[in-house]
Amino acid sequence: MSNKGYFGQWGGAFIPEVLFETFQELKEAFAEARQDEQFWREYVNLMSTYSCRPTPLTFAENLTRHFGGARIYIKREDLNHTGAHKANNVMGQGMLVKRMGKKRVIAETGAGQHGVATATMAAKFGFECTIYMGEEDIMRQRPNVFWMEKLGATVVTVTSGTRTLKDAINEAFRDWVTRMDDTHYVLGTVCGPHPFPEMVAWFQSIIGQEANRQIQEQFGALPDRVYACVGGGSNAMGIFQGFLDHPEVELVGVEAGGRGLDSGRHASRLAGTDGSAGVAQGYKTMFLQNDEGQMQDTHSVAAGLDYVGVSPILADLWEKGRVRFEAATDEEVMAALDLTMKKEGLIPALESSHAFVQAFKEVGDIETDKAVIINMSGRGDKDIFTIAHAFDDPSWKEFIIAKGDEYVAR
Amino acid sequence: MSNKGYFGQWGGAFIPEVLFETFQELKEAFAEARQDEQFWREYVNLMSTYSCRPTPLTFAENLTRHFGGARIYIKREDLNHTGAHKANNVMGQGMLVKRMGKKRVIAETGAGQHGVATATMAAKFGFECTIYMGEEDIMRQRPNVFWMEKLGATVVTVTSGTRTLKDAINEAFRDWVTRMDDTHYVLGTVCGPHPFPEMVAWFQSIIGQEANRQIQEQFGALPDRVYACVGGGSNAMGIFQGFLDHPEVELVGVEAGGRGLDSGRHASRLAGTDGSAGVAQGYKTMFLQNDEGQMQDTHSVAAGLDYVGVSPILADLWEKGRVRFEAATDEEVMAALDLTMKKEGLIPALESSHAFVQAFKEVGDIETDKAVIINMSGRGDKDIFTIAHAFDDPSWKEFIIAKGDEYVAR
Amino acid sequence: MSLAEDIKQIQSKQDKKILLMTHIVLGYPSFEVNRGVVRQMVENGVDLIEMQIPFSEPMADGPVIVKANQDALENGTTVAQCLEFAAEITETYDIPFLFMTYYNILFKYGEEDFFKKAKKINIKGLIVPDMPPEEGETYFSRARKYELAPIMIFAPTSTNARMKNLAGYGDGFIYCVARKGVTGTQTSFDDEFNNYIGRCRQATDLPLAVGFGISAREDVDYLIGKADIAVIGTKTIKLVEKKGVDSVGLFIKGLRR
Amino acid sequence: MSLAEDIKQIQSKQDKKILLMTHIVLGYPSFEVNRGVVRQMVENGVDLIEMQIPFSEPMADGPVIVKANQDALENGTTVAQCLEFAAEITETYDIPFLFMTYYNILFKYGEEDFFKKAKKINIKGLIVPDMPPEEGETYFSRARKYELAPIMIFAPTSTNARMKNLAGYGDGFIYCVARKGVTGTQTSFDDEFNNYIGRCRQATDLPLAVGFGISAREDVDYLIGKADIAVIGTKTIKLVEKKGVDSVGLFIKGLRR
Ligand SMILES: Cc1ncc(COP(=O)(O)O)c(C=O)c1O
Ligand SMILES: Cc1ncc(COP(=O)(O)O)c(C=O)c1O
Repeated sequence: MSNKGYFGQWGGAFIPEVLFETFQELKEAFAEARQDEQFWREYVNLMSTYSCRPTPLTFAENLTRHFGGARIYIKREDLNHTGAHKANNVMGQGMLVKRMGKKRVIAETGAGQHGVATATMAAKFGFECTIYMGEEDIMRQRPNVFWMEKLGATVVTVTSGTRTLKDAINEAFRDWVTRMDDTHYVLGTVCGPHPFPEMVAWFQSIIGQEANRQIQEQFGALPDRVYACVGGGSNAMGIFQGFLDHPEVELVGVEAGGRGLDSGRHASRLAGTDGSAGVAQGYKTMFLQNDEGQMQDTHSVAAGLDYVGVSPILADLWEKGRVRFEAATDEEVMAALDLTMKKEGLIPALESSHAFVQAFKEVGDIETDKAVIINMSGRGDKDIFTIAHAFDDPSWKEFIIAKGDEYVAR
Repeated sequence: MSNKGYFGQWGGAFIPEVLFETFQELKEAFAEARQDEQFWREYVNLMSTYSCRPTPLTFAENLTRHFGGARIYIKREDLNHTGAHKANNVMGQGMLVKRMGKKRVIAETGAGQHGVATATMAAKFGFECTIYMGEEDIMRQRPNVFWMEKLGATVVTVTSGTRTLKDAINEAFRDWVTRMDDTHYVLGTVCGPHPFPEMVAWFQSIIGQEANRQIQEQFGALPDRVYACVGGGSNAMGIFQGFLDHPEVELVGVEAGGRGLDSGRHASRLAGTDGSAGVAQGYKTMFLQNDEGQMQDTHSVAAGLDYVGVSPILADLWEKGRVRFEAATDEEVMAALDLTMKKEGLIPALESSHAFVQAFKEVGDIETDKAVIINMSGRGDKDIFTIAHAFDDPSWKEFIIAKGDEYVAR
Repeated sequence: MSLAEDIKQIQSKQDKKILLMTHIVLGYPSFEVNRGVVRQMVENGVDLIEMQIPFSEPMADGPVIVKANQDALENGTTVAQCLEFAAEITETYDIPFLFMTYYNILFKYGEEDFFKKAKKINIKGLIVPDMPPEEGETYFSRARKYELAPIMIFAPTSTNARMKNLAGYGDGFIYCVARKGVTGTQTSFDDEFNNYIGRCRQATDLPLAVGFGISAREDVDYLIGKADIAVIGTKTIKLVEKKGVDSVGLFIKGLRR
Repeated sequence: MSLAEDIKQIQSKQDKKILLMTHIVLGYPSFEVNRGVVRQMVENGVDLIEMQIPFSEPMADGPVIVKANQDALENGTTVAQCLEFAAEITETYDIPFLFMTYYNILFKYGEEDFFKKAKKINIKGLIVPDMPPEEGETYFSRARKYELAPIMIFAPTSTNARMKNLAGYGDGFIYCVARKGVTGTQTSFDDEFNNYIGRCRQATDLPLAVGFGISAREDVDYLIGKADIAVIGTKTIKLVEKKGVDSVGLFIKGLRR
């Protein structure tokens, strides 16, 4: 990585001048923290007393038997406090904010997980907190909005653009350029201008460090493949970093295939051929955009993967052939989720279920004395409205109708 | 504890003859498991790879500062897989079921946590699973019903009696007397006929073992007081067992005060004066019943505390003065929940919030160089419908009305 | 006269191939209806009647009786009323009456007082499905003291040894639960049942009553020679619900040739 | 003639106390309206016009311009159409026109091609708020090559050293963002602002344009003597939305005595 935050040809910091000094300060604070071994120790301590780190690595015995191939291990980021890996990044940035002496945090959120995590961190650290969330995502992830508000955060509905994650990011930047003095923008994934990709990747690397140690303890060797879903790419980068130095471990990133790669209704920037290089939201990466550089409307059943860009670090690893990219369709995702619930009693988030899809496609063809790891980035509780809807659950619908009537009646 | 499962004058096994042999078998299996050190080791291993044990002990810095008294530590059972301490008991019983060679499990559930935990365990162990749940609780805890079904369990709505937990227990027994050969009844709390109280207490003792070790590591001494909510009493017994041998640690059980101890609308069997000795649901304890022995309709905002009986072990510890009992009203519970969310970024279940209420009442009066532990038995996500309702959240209502309309329209 | 003696007398005097015991839930749908039903039963030859004192947690009962318990309580039925009604009935009719209920009813009334009272109003025995011998030290000694037959229950899951043990606590007759499960579902009388009832017979000299799922003449016929008493439970409750009090007589008459 | 020369000429020739630069979003609400608005502006004395090529992610813009960008794109506005329209306009009017847009528009068009094209259609400068010098090696060398002024942006958060550094990359004029935040909200001209504009003046010899929140004659007046160009952005867009194209002329005329 160069001084300017490039990974191969990807990354950089295409930021408005008004934020220049803010980024200088952030880069310095981050560089100092990174130098300071005490900082990382405190971070690990915080994550192990406030969240549940190390999160377990679970051997999925039934799924392994079901597919009859390599042993399937699942890294349980769902057991983090607030229910996803997002907590790692957020608590780390919270510590940095404290170091910088700022008093207010803002964040964008798609699935709502990053918003809940940020609101939680803000409560814990005593920061004021505003969360930007696209109107469409609010509809998909209403429970998370409720919790953010109860945690004391202000949730701002973003109605511009496609009303999803990218627009929430724009809106957060608009807030930041107004209040950079007391405010830190807690970006939720390994995207955005330098130093965000590097910083978020650093905090998330705790996943991979643990997973590497755990798989060796439990399985006795490194895994053959590691699967992670890729929205912005933070959970994927988190776990991949534990295995990047081991070329024999194949790393597989799974993007949102939506209605299918040829449907135009997906969010696959690297898998498939619809992505192209571009510069937006402050960094250079592969975007889903038209020929003139206008960002496209993406689609995924998983709000957290429904994003036009992707981590510049992953774009680089993709270009270099170090990470293979695949896509999982909405339909495949629902089937994998169903199987995982019934076989293992685990409820992966819709985002995470994408990683399960690809692993399920491949694992039967890998020798039984090998292992793979699936990163379960979060739990599916948050997705109840989407999942119940997708499964077309009649008694859930009845329940909601009755509740609605009850509220109308008053 | 006598051979017949008495704790002082409380306990016993008032079971129909048809279950006599089943209980013999269960007692033997349990006694063997208990003898077998390997069994406990496997249990701990399962809980640390499938759930997230040891669960953290979190220092609540902001709450401590807010009340200005003893240091508040929170035992994080909410971070268990499925979101509550119920997982401990259920996974333990699952291991026993496997040992006994049975293929089907049944359970009652009130808050739905035990039902979800049991459905999860059944998926993991490959058991068939039926969950009995009172109609009123189904209305209060609909998301949990959805997840149980998706995990492969059959959820049976119980419409007899008061349509809450006690009736679900009766219904589960009715199933059990029909299919005891292949079926184990996974009772969810430290109640019911011997050996259930002892068995559930044993599995839950993992909480107290960890908490004792953790508080000494983090605080350097034992706590002054330990607070836990008491429905059936399993989370309380779980954590109390870590400190029972230390008379200097005061143990405080917090029951559901509902609309107030004089309102007749509560579920306080030991706090207050409404409880009296009785025999029902297979065991002898303090029940909320009328003069003729008919069980009363109890009330609590927390479905998991809304139960007529209480652990015979706790009844004994109460009688002996080892555990102090208090009650928290619905109103106090909502306030404590709100404060805990905003100050610490933690969302305790409504049940758990009862323990927070009592700790908050007392902690300011304890010296600052002392510590207390609150057992956070579960997370509040499951309670979204109840909590949003209780906080009278307008945007939540709008959302539900809109969703309902959407479903009606189709 | 003790219940055992009563039964012997009925058996010998009337030369019946099998006795009939029926079941009512006190206060359901009302004591008035109970009164009519008992009359129909007695007049049509029922030999013993068990009267269930309703309890809020009837754990061993099936849906029909559960609902009857619940409705009775919702109608305001009290234990005191049940005892009063029982006193009236035992005065009126000259067959043995038993109480069926759950242990908490005795416990809260006061075990000693309950036995005393039951004895006083000429109740002959008690069926308490959640009172196993292990829990019954005072219960069984009081039953002896007040000469009220503690009816023991055999189940298909009981081992031979267990049956012997249970029989030692019992008096009057043994209630043999025909199958696993709760009251109110049909039992299939097959080899397994025959084997079971044979085991029951081996375990005790007390008369055997068979209950759970007996609802028609064929069931009663089948039990002749195997058991001493056929117990009709849920069936008459359903009958009264559907066809009213007056239908009971004909039904009872039809159960035996 | 370069933009810097243009500006000098305008300043000297017309002896204006301050120049006016206005802003339009191409394709919003339509090119037809753009055409009318530009005419009104030029005829009423506007000195420079920045034409924003719409982008789907206008990160540095406020709600009014964001919506304009979005609506323009929804109307089907393409970069190609914008370039064509710009060519027509620069042909028609004899004042300097600039492009304002985000970097991805250039990047996808091809940076070299974009500069070449812009030069060809007589565009005088480029305002690209997400192009800092650190990212602009090729951008700035191409700007020099094609003699298109890369308008540098100063912000109140820029240090003196940073301003000097930025000025070194710039040409034509410096765009001084009047305050923190995005386009479209009122700026309060106070001591802090004066101090800031003083620092800007110190940092460069290039003319200073002040933008963000300039919407009335008082604002323009206030800038006289402090800055060389007053930039009217959001205000005219709102004006056209509310009162139509013809209201622009009067408004512009009223901005300067
Ligand atoms: C559970 C979960 N997994 C994955 C993602 C995708 O983000 P990333 O690719 O940064 O891990 C999200 C985003 O919200 C998420 O909530
Ligand atoms: C989170 C939680 N806490 C507490 C309880 C009460 O049960 P117990 O007293 O057995 O811990 C329940 C019961 O469902 C529960 O879900």
